[in-house]
Formats: sequence, structure tokens, C-alpha cells
Amino acid sequence: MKAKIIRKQDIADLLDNLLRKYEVFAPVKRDDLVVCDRIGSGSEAFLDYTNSIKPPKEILFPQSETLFTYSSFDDAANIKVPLSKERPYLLFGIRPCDARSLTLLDKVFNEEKYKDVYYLNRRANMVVVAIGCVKPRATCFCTSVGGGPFSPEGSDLLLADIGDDYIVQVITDKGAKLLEEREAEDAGEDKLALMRKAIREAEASILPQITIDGLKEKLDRVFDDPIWGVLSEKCISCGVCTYLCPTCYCFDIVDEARDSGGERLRIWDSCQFPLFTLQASGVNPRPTNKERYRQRIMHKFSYCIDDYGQIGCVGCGRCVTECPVNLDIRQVLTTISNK
Amino acid sequence: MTDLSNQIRESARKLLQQREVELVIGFEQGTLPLRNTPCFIRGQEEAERLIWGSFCDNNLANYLVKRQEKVAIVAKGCDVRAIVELIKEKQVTREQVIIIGIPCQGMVDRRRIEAELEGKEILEVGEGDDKLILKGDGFTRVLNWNEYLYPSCEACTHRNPVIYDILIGDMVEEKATDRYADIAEFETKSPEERWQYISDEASKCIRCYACRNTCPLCYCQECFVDDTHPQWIGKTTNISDTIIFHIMRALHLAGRCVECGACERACPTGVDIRKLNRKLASDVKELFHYEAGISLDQVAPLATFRPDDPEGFMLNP
Amino acid sequence: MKREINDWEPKIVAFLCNWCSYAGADLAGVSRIQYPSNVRIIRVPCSGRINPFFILASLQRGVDGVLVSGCHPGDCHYLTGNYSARRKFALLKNLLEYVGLEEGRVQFSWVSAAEGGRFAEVVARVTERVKALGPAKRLVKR
Amino acid sequence: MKNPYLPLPMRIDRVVTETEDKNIKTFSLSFLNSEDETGFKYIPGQFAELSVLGKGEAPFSIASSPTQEGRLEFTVNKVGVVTTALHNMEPGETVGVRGPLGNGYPIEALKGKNIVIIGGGFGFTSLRALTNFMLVQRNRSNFGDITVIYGARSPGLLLYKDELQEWGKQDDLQLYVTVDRGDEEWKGKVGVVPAIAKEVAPGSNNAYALVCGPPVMIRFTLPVVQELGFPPERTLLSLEMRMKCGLGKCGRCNIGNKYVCRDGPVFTLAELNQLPREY
Repeated sequence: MKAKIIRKQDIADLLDNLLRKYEVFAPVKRDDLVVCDRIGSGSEAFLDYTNSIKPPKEILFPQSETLFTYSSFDDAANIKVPLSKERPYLLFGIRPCDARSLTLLDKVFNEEKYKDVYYLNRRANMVVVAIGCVKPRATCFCTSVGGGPFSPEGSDLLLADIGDDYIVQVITDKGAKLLEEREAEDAGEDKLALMRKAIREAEASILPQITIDGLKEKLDRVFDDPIWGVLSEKCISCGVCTYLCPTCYCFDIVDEARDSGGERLRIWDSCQFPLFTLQASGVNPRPTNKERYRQRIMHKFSYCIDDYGQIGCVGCGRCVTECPVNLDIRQVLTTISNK
Repeated sequence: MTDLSNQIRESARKLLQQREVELVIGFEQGTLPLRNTPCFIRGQEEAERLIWGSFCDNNLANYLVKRQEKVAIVAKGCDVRAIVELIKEKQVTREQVIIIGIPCQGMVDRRRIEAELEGKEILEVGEGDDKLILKGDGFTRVLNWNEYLYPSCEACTHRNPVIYDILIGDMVEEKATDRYADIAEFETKSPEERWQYISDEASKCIRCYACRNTCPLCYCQECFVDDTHPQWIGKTTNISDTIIFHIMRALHLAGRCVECGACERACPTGVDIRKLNRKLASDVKELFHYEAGISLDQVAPLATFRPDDPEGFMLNP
Repeated sequence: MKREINDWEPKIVAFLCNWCSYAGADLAGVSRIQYPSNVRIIRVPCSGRINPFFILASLQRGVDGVLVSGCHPGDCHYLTGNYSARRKFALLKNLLEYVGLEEGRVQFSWVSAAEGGRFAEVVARVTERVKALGPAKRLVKR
Repeated sequence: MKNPYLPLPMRIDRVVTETEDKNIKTFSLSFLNSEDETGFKYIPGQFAELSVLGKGEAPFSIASSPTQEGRLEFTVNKVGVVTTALHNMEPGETVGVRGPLGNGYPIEALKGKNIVIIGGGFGFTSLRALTNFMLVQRNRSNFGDITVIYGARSPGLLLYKDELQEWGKQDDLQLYVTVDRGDEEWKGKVGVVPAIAKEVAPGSNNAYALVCGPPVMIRFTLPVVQELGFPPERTLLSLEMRMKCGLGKCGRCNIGNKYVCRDGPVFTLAELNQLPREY
């Protein structure tokens, strides 16, 4: 299908129309932060942003989620799963790196053997409309990890900002269907040329920052190297990098007692927390920063490849900019590559 | 700044050479503009990495707890106050640390600078005597750095190290500031407004515990939020649990918090954590005449009492 | 069925120290002094035993008011438990009101073992105040 | 779509206090719905998550053998919130069970082989399940000689005492029970498991060694097993890690790229030798 044109000034109106049929999530400004949240009106969407502080993963995989509530274990009927038939979700205006993160989450939560009904319930009819990055930040390293500022993976439609208009590229049938709901003119050659120029410039502006080729093999070799202790020394074992990461999906399952029953919740957890792996016996296989930080890197750049055929990093740069002690994953990976 | 950096390096080299310490904890250039980052120096030849600048905002005292070896630490006013508390609480011994004290002019708040530039990305920073030269794609901005200090630095009344072994640079004049003015102002609001504010702030919290982990005085082996037996509070982002987490953390820090602001700087979502900590610091000062981290001799306010402590708050029918 | 507001009776948790206030409550009882039945008493060894978290946990679980009571200063069975507690309580009470909890939800008093009447009066005052505030909403976990 | 997080309702039929310190109990459970029982197909070595009302869930090896129809048994050591709550429960009460999870012992590979089981303390539960599985008449001929070496710190801490007595009388398995430290009444062997294994274990010819126990026992037993000539491919271990989801998702039980809950808990020593030493 041909690329279409949407005028920027029509975006709010377009979203208002889509709101009739979809639960729409878009970047919005809350205080000084841009977050990806449910909107009630098209004018709330704030598309002139670099990236949201939190990744959109929480829309599909919320930080706290009730798996079920129960009054007893006497009968399966006393266990209630709060899954309702939701209106289809529309994720509008997320960045291509975050859209790409969904391809990994899909593999994690939609495995042959265990289907995550909670994730899939929301994901099933979801449409993803991403906006390519005309002005990537210096901390973006998507191109180093196989993506790019206009990477289509995970998106159904991909917008390109060419000034007054967005050019809409159709990536999937789902995207084509969404676009059918509204008349839009085809993008002419002049505008397509502008888009290609924007893409070229954006791609060129992102410098290669880490070397992925051979990294996995290197990591698998250096597991026991003392370098991990040096690299992780300043880590304070907080959960910033993992909670803000679009692909980190580790979780905990906890119960909370309610009146005469309980609620089982799934909550985000972080491999950086000392208690994450602490066994009841008191043994902890990852007792210090060193093991925990290594786990994070190994998981993303080695184990994920073994399990899901892709690395667990999309190069969004959130962990780079938000780490309280400036522990920079790019520097860490480069140090390891150079070993 | 270059001068101070050189003096720090010189001291570090000497200490390592004479084997007075095994480790020097200080700052080095960060990987991003507007960032300096903690570093650990064990060999004289590495001392070159040490620097001093406007972005040395982490509280390095955080790295002292549970160390066995003898350590030298580069410490600004608030870091030293934290070290004093840690010594009093027997987490570090005075003999174990060599304090390389630095009178501090305040640290620059990178988020304020970023806000000032309205999203334009800074790619390079130069530090002049009182200026910051910010360069990005097609722009250069020069700002007075002392107009962009962290709120905690603006309210700071102990910029000079209260104790030290080596002093780098000259003592600076302490600011006469009504540092709790904003707390008093907040108290004039109605309970509804205050509750709304606190709830809004807490709703931003993602329970990543960066505030706790970056705090030099939050050194408990197992924090109450992590306890499961009993489980004090829920682990979800339920607003009641989150507010109680912050209230309890603030209470645990009452009379111990040195108001360095590390918690707030670490918070990725900008929760106004100091609103609670500073209320307690202000109460502790007013009710019990104590300020954390000022003296090695004064007993912690919640480890002691006076028979005539104020009790006007008690119900007395 | 809609409950009328005047049907509503607050639930108040009272943390009483074993040696004075609990005995004071006991004395109120054996002396047949009438006081509101809204308090649920939890006996603790000493007011110094009260972790601020007990109070927060009560509020979180939906009690409408909390009363904490111990021996008068100088009379602590453990000599100084209540003096230490008093400092904690002062900070806690201020902080709770500072974050916007209504003044009067959480109250502190001294009641000796001989003060059955005073205990009844304290409970009456607390109940009256909490009733005026209405059901607790802030800090309650939903 | 099947929801992998939902537990099945089960009733506690019997609780046996196993050890004299009363810290270990065995719970015998039965399914409240017969369809659940037909759906719950497991092999020895697998585990399941037990749910207690308002407390949470925790993983336990299934201590019964699938040949013991109509029930599931779990041997539970009282160490945390869920296990303490379980210990306070009585017959007639209900719990939730989610499983079976994990890979279990490689039954097909074990067929036709001599089996040497070496267990210590609380780690014996899944080995007990396997032993019972092999001992039933219709399975027994599938396996060669069966040797069971089992030890605990003291006689009072031995699990399944009645069953051990029964096994001791049977001639289709060799049973050696040992304790680190005996008492006046103890007539059996005294010595740590690795030492006894060295003394009594039969040859490794056409045999598999299966080891499970506390880390220190494993550390000293593996060299013995090796000395006896068991190659790593025929040395099996059942591992324990902190687990939550049991589905290979939640991220805490992995050793390198292997998740103990999903790819284990049973591994050959050859497999483990390929993995980092992070357990």
C-alpha cells in the first residue's frame, strides 16, 4: 500500500475519531515528564518529544497486575481472573525503539508452551503506530543493536515527520486497516523524497556506539573475568535501569490478603535487587553488584539470543540517561568488547 | 576547578603511594555532558582520572558502608555530614577513613539546565569560573552556574566540611538562608491541598528504590519494604503503600538525614522526596535542637530525650 | 442498602501500654465508668514499643482513628520508654498532619493505672473528634 | 487459552510430621475435581507451586510417585511465609496447586540401567518419588539394580522413616541409610553421605548416579561419583533455586541461559559443566 499523508493539524481530530473504537495510548505531558498513557481526547497527545521517561511496556505488562482474586481454594469457582474483553488498544506515537521492544515481549509472553493470557488479552487486537525519530539523541544507540530511528519492527504504521505533515508508511495489514478508516491522500514523490532525506539524516546522526558482532561469544567467555567487579563497583543496586527498560520483563508474584481471601499479583521485579535471588535457606547465588550487574548484561546480550533469537536491548538510552550514578551500558559493553 | 582537580589527584597519589589507604573514592568525568560519576582509584597511575566539577552530585559516603579496607574519600559538605552520621552509627570508623574535604559551591542541577534549554540536547559542556558554556547542535548558551543549583544546594548551610583530614581549596562562606521557608510555606496550605500534593508526588513513584539505595544513611541489610515476615507494606504501586513507604523511610531518617538531596537526584520520575525528609529535619532542629552530621559527639535525637521535651501535642483532658 | 451517615460509628484502635494505660482502661471497666465502645484495644508492653508503622498499618487497613497511650512521664515501668516514645510521637504526629492527614485521626495521651476516669474521658474526646472527621479515607488501602 | 497462573484446588488429607524438630512435614493432598487429576500428568522429579490463602505460593518437589494414584505428596521444610502457613494447616483444609512444572528425571534414559540414588537431608524428596516409581511392579523390570544411599544429620532428621523400613525389608533394592551423628538407639551406619557412598556404592557400569541434597553434600559427593567412574552424562542432579513463576519467565532461577524451573530442576553433570558456576 502506498504511503499516505496526514497533516499535523489533523492529528488531534484523527485521534478523537479513533477514540470511539480504541483505547488510545499516546505520549502525554504530566508535570515535566512525558509518559505514555491512556488519553481521553486527541489533543492530549504530545508528539513533539524525544522519548517517554517510562517505556510503553507497562501498557501490556503493568507494573502491578492482579492475576486473580480468591476467596478460598475450595473450588476453582472461588478463583476469579479479572480479565475482561477490552476494546482494542491503539498505541499511538511511540518511538520505533519501543515498538521494536514489543517484538521481544511478544516472544516472552506468547511462547508455545505458556501463553500469558493477561498480556495477550491486551496485545491481541492492538495496533501500534510509531513515529520515526528525526532528531535522535546522542544517547540513542538503536542502530548499534539492529534497529534504527525509522525501524519498522513492531509497528503497524510508521510516521515520518516532514514538517507540517506526517508521512504514514504502512507496515502491516493491521496498519492498512486502521488507515482505511480515514481518507488520506497518497504521499507524492516530492514528500517521499523529503521523508527519505529525513531518514537518511537521522540514521547518519546516530554514531555507532557498541559492537554487537561477536559480543555474545565474548560475553560467554568472560563470565568469570574480574572485570565485572570493576565495571559494577559504582552500581547502587536500584531498579532504575530495569524498570525504565522497554524490554526488561522480570517479575515477582506476591499475594496480598484481602478481608477473607486474597489477591495474587504480578509485579515488576529487578535482577539488580539483592533479594531477587535470595533463597529461603539464606543462600544467594547473586550476592553482590558484580553478579547482579553481570546477570543484567548477560541476560540481554547472551541469554535472550539463546532463548528468543534476538538481543534484549533496543538502544533507547533510558538506562544511560537515568542511571543515578552514570553507569553507562555503552561504556560497559565497549570495555568488554575490547577485552 | 582544574586546580582543585589537580590537588585531589596529588593527594590521592600521595596517599596511595605512602600506603595510607588502599582505595580513593572520588569523581571522574561522566559519559554524558552534565554528569560526573563516582570512581574508585586503587593505583597511583589511575589518580589522573579524578576530577572536581559542577556535577559531582552523588553522595560518595554511600560507598563507605561495609568496607574493610582503609579508604580516602573526596567529600563535599554534605558527604562529610553523612560520614559523621555513619561514624556515629558505627558503620565506619573514623580511623578507617581519610576525608579529603572540599568546600562546596553547590552542584548544578542537570534537569534544571535541560529544562532551561527546552529539550535542546546539550552535547558539550565547558566550565568557566562562574559560567557554564553549553554547546549543542547549532547553539551555544552561556549560563551562570550558580543560578541552576540543586534545590538541596540552594538550601545548604554546611557547604564546608565539618571534619576533614585534608582540605582542598579554601573554605567558602556559609549562606545565611531560611532553608525551611518552603516547608513553612507548604504548611500554610490546607490539609486537602497537602494530601493532594503528596498523593500526586507518590503516584509518580515506580518503587525502584533508587532514593533508598543512593542514600548513605539507608544502609540497612534488609529494608522494611523488603521484609516478608512480617510484610510491612505491599510491594505494588498502590498509592497507600507508596505513601507509607515514603513516610516510613522519612521517619527512619529522622535526625539522620543530612539533607544532601541524593534521593531526589536519583529519582527518575522527579518525586519531591525531600518534602518529607526536610519537614522532619526542621522538626528535629526545632524540637530537639539537633542537626544531623554536624558533630561527632552529639547524641542522636531519637536515641535520647529530655524530661522537658515538648509535649503540647498530647491530648490532655 | 444505603447507610445513613449518622448510623456510622468510627472504628478506633487504641495502643495501650501494659503497665499504666491498659490498667487505666481496666479500672474504667471495673469502676463501671461509661465510655464509647468504638475503641479496640491492643495491649503493648510499653509506649516505647510502638513502631510508627503500627499506626500507619492501622490507618492503611481502614481504622478511622488511632489512640496511643502510655504512662505519664517519669512513671514508665521501664524508666524511660515513654520519654523516647514521646520524641517519636511528636515527629510522627507532625508528619502525618503535614502530609494532609486530618488533625485528630491519630492522638496521643498519658493515662496512669489509677486514672480510670481520665481514660474514659480520653476515649470520649478521641471518639468525638474522629466522629466529627467522618470515615477515614486518606492512607486507606483500596 | 489455558492460564498458566491458575492453581487447582486440593484438599489436605494427611499431614505427617517427618522430623523430630517438627520442621519438616509431608502433606498428602487430593484433587477436589477429578478432571484436574486426569489433567495433572507428572513424572518423578517435577515440582509444583503450592498456594496458601493470603500468603502466596512456593515451589516444592512432588514427593509422591505418579504411580500412587489419587494423591500428591509434598514434603515441606518450614523456612518462610508460605511454608510456615502450610505447617499450621490441618487435614480438611484446602490449598492451591499449580503444575506440574520442570523437566523431571529422564525416565526413558534410565530404563535398562542400574540406578544409584544418593540423597541427603531434605533433598531426598524427589529421589523418594523416583524410587517409589521404579519399585512398583509394572515398572521394576524396566530398571536394573537399584541402590539407595540416604543420609541425614541425625536419626531424628531422617524423612520417610516408615517407608525406609519397608524398603529395607525388600530385596529388589539395596538401601543404605546413614546419619552424620548417631544416638543411643541408632544401629545403622554413621558417616556423611559422600563417605558412605564411597564405601557402599556399586560400580558405574551401565549405571546412572542421581544426587540431590544440600550444597555441601553435593560438593563432596560429586568427586566420589566421579571416582566411581560415573561419567558426567550419567550423573544427574536436581537443583534448587529461588523460583516464582515456574515458567522460565520471571528471571531469578537461571544459571547462565538455563532456567532451573523450566529446563531443570534435573540436569546432568555434563550439562552443568557447560554452565557458569552461579548456583
